[in-house]
Amino acid sequence: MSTPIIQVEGLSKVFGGVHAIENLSFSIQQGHIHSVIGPNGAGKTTLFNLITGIYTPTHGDIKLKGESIVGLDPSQLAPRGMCRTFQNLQICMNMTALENVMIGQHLQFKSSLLATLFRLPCVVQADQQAREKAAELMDFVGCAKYLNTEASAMPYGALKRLEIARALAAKPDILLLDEPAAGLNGAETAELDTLIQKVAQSGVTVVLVEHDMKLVMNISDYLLVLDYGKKLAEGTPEEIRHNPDVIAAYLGG
Amino acid sequence: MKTTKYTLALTLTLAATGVSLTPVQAAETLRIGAFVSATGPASFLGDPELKTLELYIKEINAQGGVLGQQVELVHYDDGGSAGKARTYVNRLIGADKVDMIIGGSTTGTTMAAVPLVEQAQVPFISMAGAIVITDPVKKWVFKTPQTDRMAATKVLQDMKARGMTKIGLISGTGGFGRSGHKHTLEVAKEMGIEIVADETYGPQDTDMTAQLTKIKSTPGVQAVFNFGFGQGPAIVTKNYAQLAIDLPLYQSHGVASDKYIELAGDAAEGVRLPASPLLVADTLPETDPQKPVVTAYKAKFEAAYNMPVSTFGAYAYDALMLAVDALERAGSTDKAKVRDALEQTQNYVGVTGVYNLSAQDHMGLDVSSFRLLEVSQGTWKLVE
Amino acid sequence: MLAELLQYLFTGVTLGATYALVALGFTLIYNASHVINFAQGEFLMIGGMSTFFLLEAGLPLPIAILLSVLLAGALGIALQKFAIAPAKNADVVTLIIITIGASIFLRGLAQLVWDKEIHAVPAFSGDTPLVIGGATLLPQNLWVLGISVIVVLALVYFFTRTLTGKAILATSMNADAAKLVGIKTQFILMLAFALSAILGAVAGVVVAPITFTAYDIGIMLGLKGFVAAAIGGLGNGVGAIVGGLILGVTETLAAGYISSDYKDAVPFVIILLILFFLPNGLFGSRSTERV
Amino acid sequence: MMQALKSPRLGGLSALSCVLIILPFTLSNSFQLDVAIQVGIAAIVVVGLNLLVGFAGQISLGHAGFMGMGAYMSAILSGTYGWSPLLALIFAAICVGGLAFLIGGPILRLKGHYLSMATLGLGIIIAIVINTESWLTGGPDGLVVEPLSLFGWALSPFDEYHLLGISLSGTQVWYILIASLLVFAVWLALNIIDSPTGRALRAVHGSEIAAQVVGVNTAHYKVKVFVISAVFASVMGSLSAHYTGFITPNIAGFHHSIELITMVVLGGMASTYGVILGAVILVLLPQVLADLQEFEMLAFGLILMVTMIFMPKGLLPTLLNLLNKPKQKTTSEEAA
Repeated sequence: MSTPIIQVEGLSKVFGGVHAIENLSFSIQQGHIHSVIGPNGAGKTTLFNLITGIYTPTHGDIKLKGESIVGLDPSQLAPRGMCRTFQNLQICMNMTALENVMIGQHLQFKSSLLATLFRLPCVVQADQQAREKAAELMDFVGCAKYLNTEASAMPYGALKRLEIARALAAKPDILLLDEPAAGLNGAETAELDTLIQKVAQSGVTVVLVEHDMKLVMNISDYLLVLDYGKKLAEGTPEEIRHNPDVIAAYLGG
Repeated sequence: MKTTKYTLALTLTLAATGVSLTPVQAAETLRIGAFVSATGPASFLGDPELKTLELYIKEINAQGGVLGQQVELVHYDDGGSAGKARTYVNRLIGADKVDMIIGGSTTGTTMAAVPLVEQAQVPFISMAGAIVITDPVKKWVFKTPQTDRMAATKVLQDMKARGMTKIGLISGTGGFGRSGHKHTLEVAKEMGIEIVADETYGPQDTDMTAQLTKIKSTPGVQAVFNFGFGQGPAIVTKNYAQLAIDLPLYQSHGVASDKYIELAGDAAEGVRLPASPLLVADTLPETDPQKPVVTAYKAKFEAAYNMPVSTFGAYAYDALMLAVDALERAGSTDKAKVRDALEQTQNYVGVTGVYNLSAQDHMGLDVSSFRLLEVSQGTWKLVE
Repeated sequence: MLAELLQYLFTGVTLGATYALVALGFTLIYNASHVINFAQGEFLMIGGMSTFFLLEAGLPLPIAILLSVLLAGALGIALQKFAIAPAKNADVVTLIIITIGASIFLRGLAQLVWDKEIHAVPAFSGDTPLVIGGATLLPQNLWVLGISVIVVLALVYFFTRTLTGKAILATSMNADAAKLVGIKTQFILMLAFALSAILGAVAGVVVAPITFTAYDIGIMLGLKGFVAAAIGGLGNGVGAIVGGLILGVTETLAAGYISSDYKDAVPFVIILLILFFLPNGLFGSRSTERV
Repeated sequence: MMQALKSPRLGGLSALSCVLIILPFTLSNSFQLDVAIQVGIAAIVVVGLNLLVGFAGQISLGHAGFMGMGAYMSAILSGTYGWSPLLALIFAAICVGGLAFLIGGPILRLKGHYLSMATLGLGIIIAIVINTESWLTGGPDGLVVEPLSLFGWALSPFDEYHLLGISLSGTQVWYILIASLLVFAVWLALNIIDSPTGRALRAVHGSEIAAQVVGVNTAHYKVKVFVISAVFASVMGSLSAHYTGFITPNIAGFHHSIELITMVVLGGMASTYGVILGAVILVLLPQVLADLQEFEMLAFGLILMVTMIFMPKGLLPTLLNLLNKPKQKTTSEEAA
């Protein structure tokens, strides 16, 4: 087994005396679809926020590809190959859909301020390429028909996929999806299911926080179950399904 | 599509404003332009100035106008901003085509206008204090108030006469106070008076006890001189009484109005200041040549506006009357002739003083035009 | 030496109490609607000017004050109803510009209805200074302090003991939830503006004998009140009071010990330093971003 | 080609140029030309300010401070110390940019009202320094400024110039200069907006956290745009000082800052042509309202309030929306 892409050791986060995450250790293997499940308030989103640098851990260490990333802010993690989406949509409503995806390509631009100010040919060219690439990505996630629509005019389900396109534009090695199916109907969820698998097949490690058990059990390679900030169980879908602790927690034990 | 829309929107706006900015030229009237600080931090100056101009233009017209023409007053409020003043002067010259300009309540607004009137060659009478306005002499620029330096001189002379050589100075940070501050320091040096404490307050400050406490605790202070206008000096006076500072307090001509006594109340008792004879109109000796002018202005202004006269309104009165006098002596509205007539004004009795202008002096007053007044029993008394 | 310091403190605390009252007005409105009301200073002006002119008209002081405070309250309600409520989905800056427009409008109205003169409202109980430890204090300074304390206590009582007060707090924390439990949020917002205007007018009346009053005194006092509220942390009542006192005292100490030229800059340097280290002011809630 | 004309870059710029070329022929006197120049100066400042406020969503209530610094540094260096005005202008812009860079880091970490408070404080401190150090700045009485000159060729509004056989007044030359600069500034602003940098800035406004997780160093971009807008203000402050020939601390004051931000919001945040419209209106309005005399303040306040209440997105975006609405309907019908 190679080094895990994410390794979490003894992680804790305290908010005003309350342990949102307590002494949590686990690892995520490259190429997996790895899901984090647990009841509401189990600390799933907090865990995401810790991994992606939005919160700083109270204790413990997080390693990305073997290197500690504790203390780095989110914008420093994207260059290291990590990207995410949000449970509450974080779409730039002041821009078009395409521009939102182009934001994701930010790291691939290397133009000086002077070139930008005077719009030198290299800027125009790079921009044109970015536009085409972003359009491809929108097609990939199934948002092709919204190409030049203002983000504020798009339906909720499409925005969810737009976030994924934006994250993919950053060419991540690992993608964290925070409840991508929340608020979607059955058909949309099925599309999402396919999309996530397509993403995983393209070689991107996917980490998923999700409530939709059907979706999770269907596509995950591995699961981590949280309860009150602690690890309740982990394993393959099959193992989790038969884990007595999990059954107890979920069936109100 | 978008192109036409932008063009349309922009042209429409511009066209609309272009129309409203084109003046309606009345035929056969003499146009006097004015820009004053009727609002803003210097409205203490500009408000009575504008009121005076409006009042007397009405009277002049009722009496048949000047040179057989009715006089039209075109006036703008610059709010104390030099930038706005500059634009309005441009408007007076370029759009309103006035024959003469009166204005500039403050030194800043006046100085912003100077290059424009010099270029356009329009006679201009300022109502602001600083020396720089008329020294060096600028061909088309005149002014009616005494300089701040004269006020400082008048006060320091009196201090010296009373044997005071170490004084505390407190001044406002507005244009008036800053200019007064500068000249007081210069004059004091020349006269051998030492400024041992030097404090300032902002134009909107509401309490000066801190500054006054500092002056009070400075050893050797024999008197305090406050240079400022607006509500500041009245607050200084009240704080002075509150702190029970037992030294003579002098104010500048910036508070030369009954309003000051009204605001400061009993605390003003014993305060001295240099001012035009306007405030003691009733008690002036009958022999004083200014008495009839001063009493007439005071009576007319107070009757029309139901508020006490101030020295500043008088600057506007003098400016207007000097202008009318020059126009009549020039016998035409020819700008060069009016300017020459203005420069040749001799023995003109105004409210502020008796004006004697010349090619070297575009203000025409000396220190003696200031009277030294003292507040006594709630009213002004001449100190002789 | 000590007398000097004491004098600076007396002055600073009086000044600070004034700023604190204005800052409390900011806080009330900010809490209820997340609007920074740049017209807050105008309520002080209206309190002072209206009292002066009602006195001129021959009314006794208490009645003049009462009417002025009511007038300000009505204007506060009008401001909310006609200017803030119709624009409730607007940007932060847009709302700032609307309140600036309102403040210019009220100033324009005041100079038209009343005048552009400076006026002195007589002190409530004479001008004879009291001497304490070598420093002096006017009876009116005590009025300012006393009324500030009463106002603060009344506000504390109102917010912790009355249903309406608690409703305002609930609305400020979560307007939607408040609506669900049956609180009439529009009424609550109007109430907050009215209270804030009344607060401003009370401050305006009580300081008028010291500072005088004129149609344009609101600009500077409003600005200082905003600074005080920001020092303390927007939306925090204790913060507003502490912020006001810090502002008043540093201004006076700066005038006394550093330079009266730069005394107005000192509070701004202080607020920049505070915000560099505490981006939400001294008592502002350190909210963690919800994503 | 038609497509290109519709873009804000080519279409907008050519429309703007057309208006700027036609405008002087419709103006009947030097005063109107002077007002046009002032509109131009203000417009360029707010085009820069709009990058910060409209696009990046960071409020600044202290921008007049930067303009004042530029104006005074130019005036003092060229007047008192005999520098060439152009050199002084560039040096001032570098200093103002440097200050914005140093102060931008800590200030721009603040959000919303705290940011407006901090920028307001910064502006006021600059204004107080200018007002107080009168030995250098002339204090509230103001400072006379030398005319703009380049290689010994002075550009005074009061002189006559002969260019290619055409005789022009100094004011007309100034108009040409400012109008060209306006077109140039708009071009620069559009270039920034329509680039990765511009998208990063707009993303800071739209969702700062989303921008961060895809690798946008938002702090860096906020400082960058703060510096750019400060430099715009500084350069125009310098030019305005040379043009008017006289400056007072008002140029750096709180009221001027408010005026600038009002132009941005009134005209339409995040709309480059909108803020120009805002500048046009705010410079012209006092001139139009001057005839109302004592009602001027009342009317100004009322206009400001009513416009913002009914057009919270600003004038131009609201107008364009109205014009576009019928069109959108047809496209959606077509789609359906």
